[in-house]
Amino acid sequence: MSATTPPDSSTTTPAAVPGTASRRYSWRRLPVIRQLRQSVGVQRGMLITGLVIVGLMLAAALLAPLITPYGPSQLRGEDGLFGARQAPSAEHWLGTTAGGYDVFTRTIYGTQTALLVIIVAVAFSLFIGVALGLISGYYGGWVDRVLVVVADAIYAFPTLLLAIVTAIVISGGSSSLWGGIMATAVAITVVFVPQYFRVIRAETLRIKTEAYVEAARVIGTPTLRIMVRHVLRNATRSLPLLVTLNAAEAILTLAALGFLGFGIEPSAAAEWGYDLNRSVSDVSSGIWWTSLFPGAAIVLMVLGVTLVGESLQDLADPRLRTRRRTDSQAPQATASAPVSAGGAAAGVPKGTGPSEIGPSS
Amino acid sequence: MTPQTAPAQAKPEEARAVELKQLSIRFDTDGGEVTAVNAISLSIRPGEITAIVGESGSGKTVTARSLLGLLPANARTEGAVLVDGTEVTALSRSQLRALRGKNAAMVFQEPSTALNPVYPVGWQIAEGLRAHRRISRKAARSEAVEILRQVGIPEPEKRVGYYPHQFSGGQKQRVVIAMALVLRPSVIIADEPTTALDVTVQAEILDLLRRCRDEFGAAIVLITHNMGVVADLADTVAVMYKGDLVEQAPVEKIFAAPEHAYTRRLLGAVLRLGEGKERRRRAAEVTEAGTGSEGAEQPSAPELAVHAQELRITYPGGLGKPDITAVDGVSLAVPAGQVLGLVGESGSGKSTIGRAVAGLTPVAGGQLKVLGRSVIGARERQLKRLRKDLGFVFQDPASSFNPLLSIGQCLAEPLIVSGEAGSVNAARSRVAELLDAVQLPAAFADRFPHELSGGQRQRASLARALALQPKLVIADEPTSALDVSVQAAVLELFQSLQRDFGFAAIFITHDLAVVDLVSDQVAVLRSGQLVEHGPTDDVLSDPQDPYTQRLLASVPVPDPTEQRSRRGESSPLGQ
Amino acid sequence: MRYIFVRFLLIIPTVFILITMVFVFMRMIGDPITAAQGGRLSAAQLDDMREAAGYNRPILVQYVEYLGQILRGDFGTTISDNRPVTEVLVTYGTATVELVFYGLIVAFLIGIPLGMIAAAKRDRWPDAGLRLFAILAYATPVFFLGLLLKLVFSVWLGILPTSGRASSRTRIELSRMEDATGIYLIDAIRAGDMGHVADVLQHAVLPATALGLLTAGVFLRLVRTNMIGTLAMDYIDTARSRGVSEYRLVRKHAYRPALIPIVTVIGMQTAMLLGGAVLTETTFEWRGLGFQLTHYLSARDFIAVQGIVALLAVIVAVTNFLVDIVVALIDPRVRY
Amino acid sequence: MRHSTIPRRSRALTGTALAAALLISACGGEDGNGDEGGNGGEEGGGAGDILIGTTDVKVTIDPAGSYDNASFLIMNQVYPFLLNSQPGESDVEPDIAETAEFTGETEFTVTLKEGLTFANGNELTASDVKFSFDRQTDIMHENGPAYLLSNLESVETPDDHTVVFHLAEPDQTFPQVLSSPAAPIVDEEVFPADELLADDDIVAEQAFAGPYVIDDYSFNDIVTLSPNEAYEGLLGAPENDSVTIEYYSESSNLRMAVEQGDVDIAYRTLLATDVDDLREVDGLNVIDGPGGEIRYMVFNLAVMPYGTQTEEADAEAALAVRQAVADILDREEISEQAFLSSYTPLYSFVPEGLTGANQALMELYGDGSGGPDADRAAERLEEAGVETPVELHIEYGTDRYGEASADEYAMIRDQLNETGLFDVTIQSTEWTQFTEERTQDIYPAHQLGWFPDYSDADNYLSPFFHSENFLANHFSDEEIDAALIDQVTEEDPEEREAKIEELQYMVAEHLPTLPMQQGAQTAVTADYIDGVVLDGSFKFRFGSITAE
Repeated sequence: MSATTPPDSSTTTPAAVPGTASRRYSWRRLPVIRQLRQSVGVQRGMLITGLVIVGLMLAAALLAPLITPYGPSQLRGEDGLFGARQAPSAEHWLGTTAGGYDVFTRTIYGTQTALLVIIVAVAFSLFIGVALGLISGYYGGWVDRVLVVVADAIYAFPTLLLAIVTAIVISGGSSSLWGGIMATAVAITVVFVPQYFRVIRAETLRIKTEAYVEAARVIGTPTLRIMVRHVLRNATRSLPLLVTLNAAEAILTLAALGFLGFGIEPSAAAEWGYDLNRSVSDVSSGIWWTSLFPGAAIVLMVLGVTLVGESLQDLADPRLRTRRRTDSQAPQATASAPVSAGGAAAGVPKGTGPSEIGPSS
Repeated sequence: MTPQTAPAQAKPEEARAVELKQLSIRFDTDGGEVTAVNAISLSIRPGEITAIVGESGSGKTVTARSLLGLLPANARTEGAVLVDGTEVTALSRSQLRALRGKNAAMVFQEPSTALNPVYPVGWQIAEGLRAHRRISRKAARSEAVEILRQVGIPEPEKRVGYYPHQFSGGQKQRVVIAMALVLRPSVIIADEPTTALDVTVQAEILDLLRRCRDEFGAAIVLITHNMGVVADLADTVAVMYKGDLVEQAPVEKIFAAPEHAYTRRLLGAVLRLGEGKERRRRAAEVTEAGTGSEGAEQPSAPELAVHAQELRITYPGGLGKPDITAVDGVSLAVPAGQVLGLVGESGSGKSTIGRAVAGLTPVAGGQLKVLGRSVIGARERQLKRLRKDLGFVFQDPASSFNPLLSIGQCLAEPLIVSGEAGSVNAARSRVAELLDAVQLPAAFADRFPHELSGGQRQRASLARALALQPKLVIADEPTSALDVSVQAAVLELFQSLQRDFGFAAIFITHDLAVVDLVSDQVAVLRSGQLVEHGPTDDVLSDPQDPYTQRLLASVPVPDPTEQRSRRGESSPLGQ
Repeated sequence: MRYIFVRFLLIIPTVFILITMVFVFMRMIGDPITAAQGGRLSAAQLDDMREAAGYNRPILVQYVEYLGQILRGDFGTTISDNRPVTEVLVTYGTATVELVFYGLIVAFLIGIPLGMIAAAKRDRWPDAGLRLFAILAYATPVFFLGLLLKLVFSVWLGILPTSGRASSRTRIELSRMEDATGIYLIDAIRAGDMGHVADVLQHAVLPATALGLLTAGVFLRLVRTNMIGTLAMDYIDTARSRGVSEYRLVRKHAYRPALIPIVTVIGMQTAMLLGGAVLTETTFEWRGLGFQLTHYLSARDFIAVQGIVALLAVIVAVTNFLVDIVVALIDPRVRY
Repeated sequence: MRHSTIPRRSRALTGTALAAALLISACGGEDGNGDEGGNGGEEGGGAGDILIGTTDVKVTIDPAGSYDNASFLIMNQVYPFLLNSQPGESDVEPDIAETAEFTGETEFTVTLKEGLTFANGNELTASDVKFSFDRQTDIMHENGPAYLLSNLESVETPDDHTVVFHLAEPDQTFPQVLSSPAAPIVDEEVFPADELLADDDIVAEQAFAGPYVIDDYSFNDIVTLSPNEAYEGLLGAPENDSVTIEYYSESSNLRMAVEQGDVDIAYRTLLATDVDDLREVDGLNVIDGPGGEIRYMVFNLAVMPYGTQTEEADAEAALAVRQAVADILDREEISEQAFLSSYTPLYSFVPEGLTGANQALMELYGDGSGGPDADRAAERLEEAGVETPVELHIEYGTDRYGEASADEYAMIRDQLNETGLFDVTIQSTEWTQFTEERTQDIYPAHQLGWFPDYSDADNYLSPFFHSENFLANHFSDEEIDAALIDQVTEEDPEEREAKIEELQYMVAEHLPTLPMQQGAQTAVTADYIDGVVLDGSFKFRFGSITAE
């Protein structure tokens, strides 16, 4: 009714008055699935492509021992050494590397390393970034000011340098699997915490002034309860995008560290960046298979994760969301369609512009 | 510049500025097709102001936008839309562009977003000119200056180069109107042009719109939900309800003899100043009859629920800037069991006082006692006891509930926090009682906030405020975001609850009619200072302060005849 | 003016924090003596040398000493190759600035027009294609992209040089120039030899593309999102209702407000470009700060690393400062 | 053994052209795209301007502040030495000295040639010589080579042309030290006595008295040299007009540069793959020379299996484990796969090409001809009562000894584990951390490499196997200590050679370290380039290079 009300207020439309019972815990409300059902056209295509790529990568990581003929650090088959820089053949589908490993095996096993790094890195950054952002945004004061300045300073730090230094500090320069993963993860955490911090802090600042938080304060709700139950749970809407960005950045940083020689030792695990580093000199000799596949794997993985993230962001932002074209459902059926908390109920976002106004006035 | 257009009367009777024939508009949405406008027909004569009224979702804005072909891509139109005799729906892009601005112009609701922030207003006015006429920059600029002068912008020569943020809200709306007027369109579509403005500013803008018709001869399509505005300005009224046009008639006829049931209901829900006195008298009789209602008997209840003396509240300024004083030296008192109406325009500090009483905003100076305790400098722990006895109802029903919690969980929250209930399940029966008290079905406990309508949510909000049976309720504009008919029902509920529970209340609002209805006492605020404070009847019927007088005069009365005569009395709008 | 001043002062804590962080980090990961001689000296000999160099003293003492030096304007001499840090910064800083500048040009030339096209063709196939391109630009590591570019343009087609900032002949002549700026393009133009200019530009193409594409992807997405957002604003509708043409709506009304967020992220992008420059410089033999940094880092050259990071921090902080000023110029609301 | 054609002992002065002809391996023949780069040989008349590309990183050209190949490469061209070696030789003879000889057990006397000057016109006298050596020991720079002079007690200058070095202990390697990185002669009127001089100042002051002077100097980017008219030493006047050195960071870029004719010579360090490819390229020649670099594995006698600090300390068993490793490893296989033969198997502690080198390990371990013998290892372990598989952790460093280290150690692990006698784990650590930890008894076994300070077999023995060795691997043996001192003080060259050979057999019995591979020097040149000589002195002298 008035432009001063935020977009979530659009539910005064009759269509939003529900006709069916609660569907709170339905699987359809799960994050990605909800968006998948919401999406249409190009956006749906992007989301599905992303999900398929990520799914394939997951499968590759989990089933690596079944898919690959060799182990990731295996140099020798039944007929002795594989040999280095062997062209693709029946025994070695994608050839062998400069170190005499099987390219196919290492490319597939590389997904395991990448996923481990993603999981650890995202877990760390998410936890620390969210906690700091919440505290900083909610309490304000000098803690907030100091954290903001520090976060900005870290932001100004060349990320890769930060990653290298952190990697050396964390793992003591050693290149074991877990040393490498922790080093990369912590490095990524240091780089990404400021971003989570910013987003969560901004959201907290916004939510802090929302009436329902004030309502909670008026009845004397303990601060921790407010922060967790009211602020945090509502501040998470930009997290899916950040998480996917974080994941993509984790893969790229792992690869960059490996490329610069601060990565994981080849007999400890398969790591694309390291393999790519070792293959740089092969390219000019016309040996393309040692660089192409690990490089393509990095690109594909980042592509998949980013596609998912971008689509989720698009779907969360009503300005960017494409509406579904004609549909056979009757108008009243809208009530049973999942309704996002973002308030695009019945596809009638509030009038922020001509392309968004619906049957409300 | 003298108006070139011939007076409206000179046109033949058949001339129509706007003609809608069996217009239907549907939207393709995520959830399927939604019909926004259902086969309406409407005609508007040149030089006439036609108001389209209706509640949220009635389709009035969509109808107005269709006149300019400004519908989103997912809209599908059937029927005919004729503007100045031109069929709009059949126009090509370039033809549509030629029509926009020249034949019909639009004035939007929110002046602050309708102007591009990065260009000077003169540039934006000239742009419209240059889009339709071959005209030199210099000539366009001088025309811009002229039109700004005509809409009452002081020093237009200088201010033509100002950016939008350098104007006040009312001035911005004048600029927007100037932009619409500069091309001398035959139709001006004004979509809620005064909703975002204060009452006193609203009066000025309405006057300007009237001059648009009188001096420029434009037909005006006015979209509004405010019956006072309608009575003040409109010549003809069209009432829309859920996409249908239910009634169209001259304004006097609508107010005097509404035909359609919905129109009657709409008018019946409109509050009028002065009605409160009567209701209050009746209510008082009821209370006396039923002596000894719960609230009055509380032996420990202090005499004054709220007592503020020389209250001063400041907000920290930006980096290196002085603090902003929001409330300055306000003294007021709310006796137990009574309702204080806190009135003022935006920025007057009324909400700040409410928040300070609830302990949400720190107090910078003076004294503030709530239910006998001083809240100044009190720690959260000390405030906690007090909070059990406080209820707060927020303005925006959409945001006052955590969207991720069900209504039941939200209502149980105060019970759990105060220790009265251990869990949401344990609080179930109490929640049901509360819902019942605000006339909502108990099944609503399982719904989520977004599944409720605005009015239902505000009822739930009341229920939450009352969960711990407070002695004091602060209601911050609880009805200003609601439709008229819903507003009336919620206010009625508030009054009956107040009678039943006997709590004291601070009722914050900008609407004098609402104050008149609900409060025993009134405090009028202006720029953080108390202007007038006294019993409602005295203040409203015999205002002492000139500001209160002007405030009262600015409120349009929802009665065309009376409003017309009032307008004659009050001084014509000078600057 | 006051705003500018206060904003300017904010640079100091940022740089200070970074210097401190680097100081502490560097002391945690070994010293330059071990790095240089660890492979051939005994532990006792190393200890003696560390003692002599003062690396055995408490870290706080060393830190205070270092801060004192900086305050006196003395950034020290690199440990591993005995060069004044200021000289290192000037020599390699100019190279990095030149590369980042080329990268930004590529990013602007590619990112902004494509972003506008994507926004205009929203949700149709050009949009989908452009968005995919943007994501690919982001998903491809600079070193992999560099590898592919080199493979195609240098090895296969042989039309562009593989590496370096210029051919040796050009470099020798430019280094002979008096008061050379160190920015090759400027020097080459001043030398007035079109052959040199062409040579310098040829060498810049691949590194600039490799570095710029990443940022172009970011710009593309940002422009697209912001244009779509801005096109949905009320004032666009207001202008449309005045009969302003769609082209003009995009060019005049949406473009400038949509540009503000982009200008804002340039600060962050600069930081990112400087980070990306490490990899680009290594891949393309571009002797800049990033390239030197990895070298000094493995030599544990405290002094050099601290100096370079401080400079990078200053560059980023100053860029952010300038960005704020530019935003204030574009956006009248921010002006004071 | 590509470098076996090098004459072991110096003979009479042979023409540089001849030596070069001997060293250049079969050339690619046909005229390729030699003039494409336009960098060499286009000026008629002179021998042209030579462009050399390298990936080595230079530290500083102040002799007191650097001790690395790249810096020494420049110093060799621009500073004079008292003693030096001819191209194609590894033994030293007087350079700017008239005579140089031991005049007592611990006294070495040098007389300078008459009328020596620096390029800036300053005279070069005995005082400059004394200044140069005193300066090294005074500055004792952390990156410098000063500790090579630890046996030098004092320098005396009886007159302007005579310098007398007083040593603390008798040392027959001292003449070699005088041609090492610690020994360039600098101008006392230019260099400060107690601190380093910035490179740009050295260039500006033209404080050079070697065969070349530096014309243009852009740090680690480009250095241009031109012949020094004032030089009158052993090496003679350069045969080319100028030499420009261009620095690359990626060997793949250097490879492309030489392939596309951007540089005339690529020297240090091309990857084995690249060298392998370039051998096939028309218009390019690959020149191989002996390398002084060795790769070896160090056993920490305290923490290795059965080491003195382990719970089941047993010297016999520990030795058996070391010997079993020596039996099993197949150096040839590693050389071929991991290094594409750019490193060759090393069967002793002193690399081939140096006086006194032998192949002690080949006889003692494996199948007797260099191949592996797992059965012999199994026997050895069983005899010593060692339980198999033996768990062994081997650490290697990243970067310092090349990327192929990873492949080398992956193969070592593979070869050892393949026999079933060992359960080897490997891990790499960033160089600085690695080198800090290697002396802290953390690694049971670890990788190391060695670049010689000068071309003398002792440089591969005393630093490693004396009780106070730099390895800190707890190896100590009185007999070996005595033998080490014995050979270094032996004045008769034949006798000394025999003692060195004997010493290698003694150490090979104990195996505190295990020699693995020996490096080679490689340069790739355009086929119009002549006179590139890579020899056992490990010095690359530019003066003999010509372009047609």
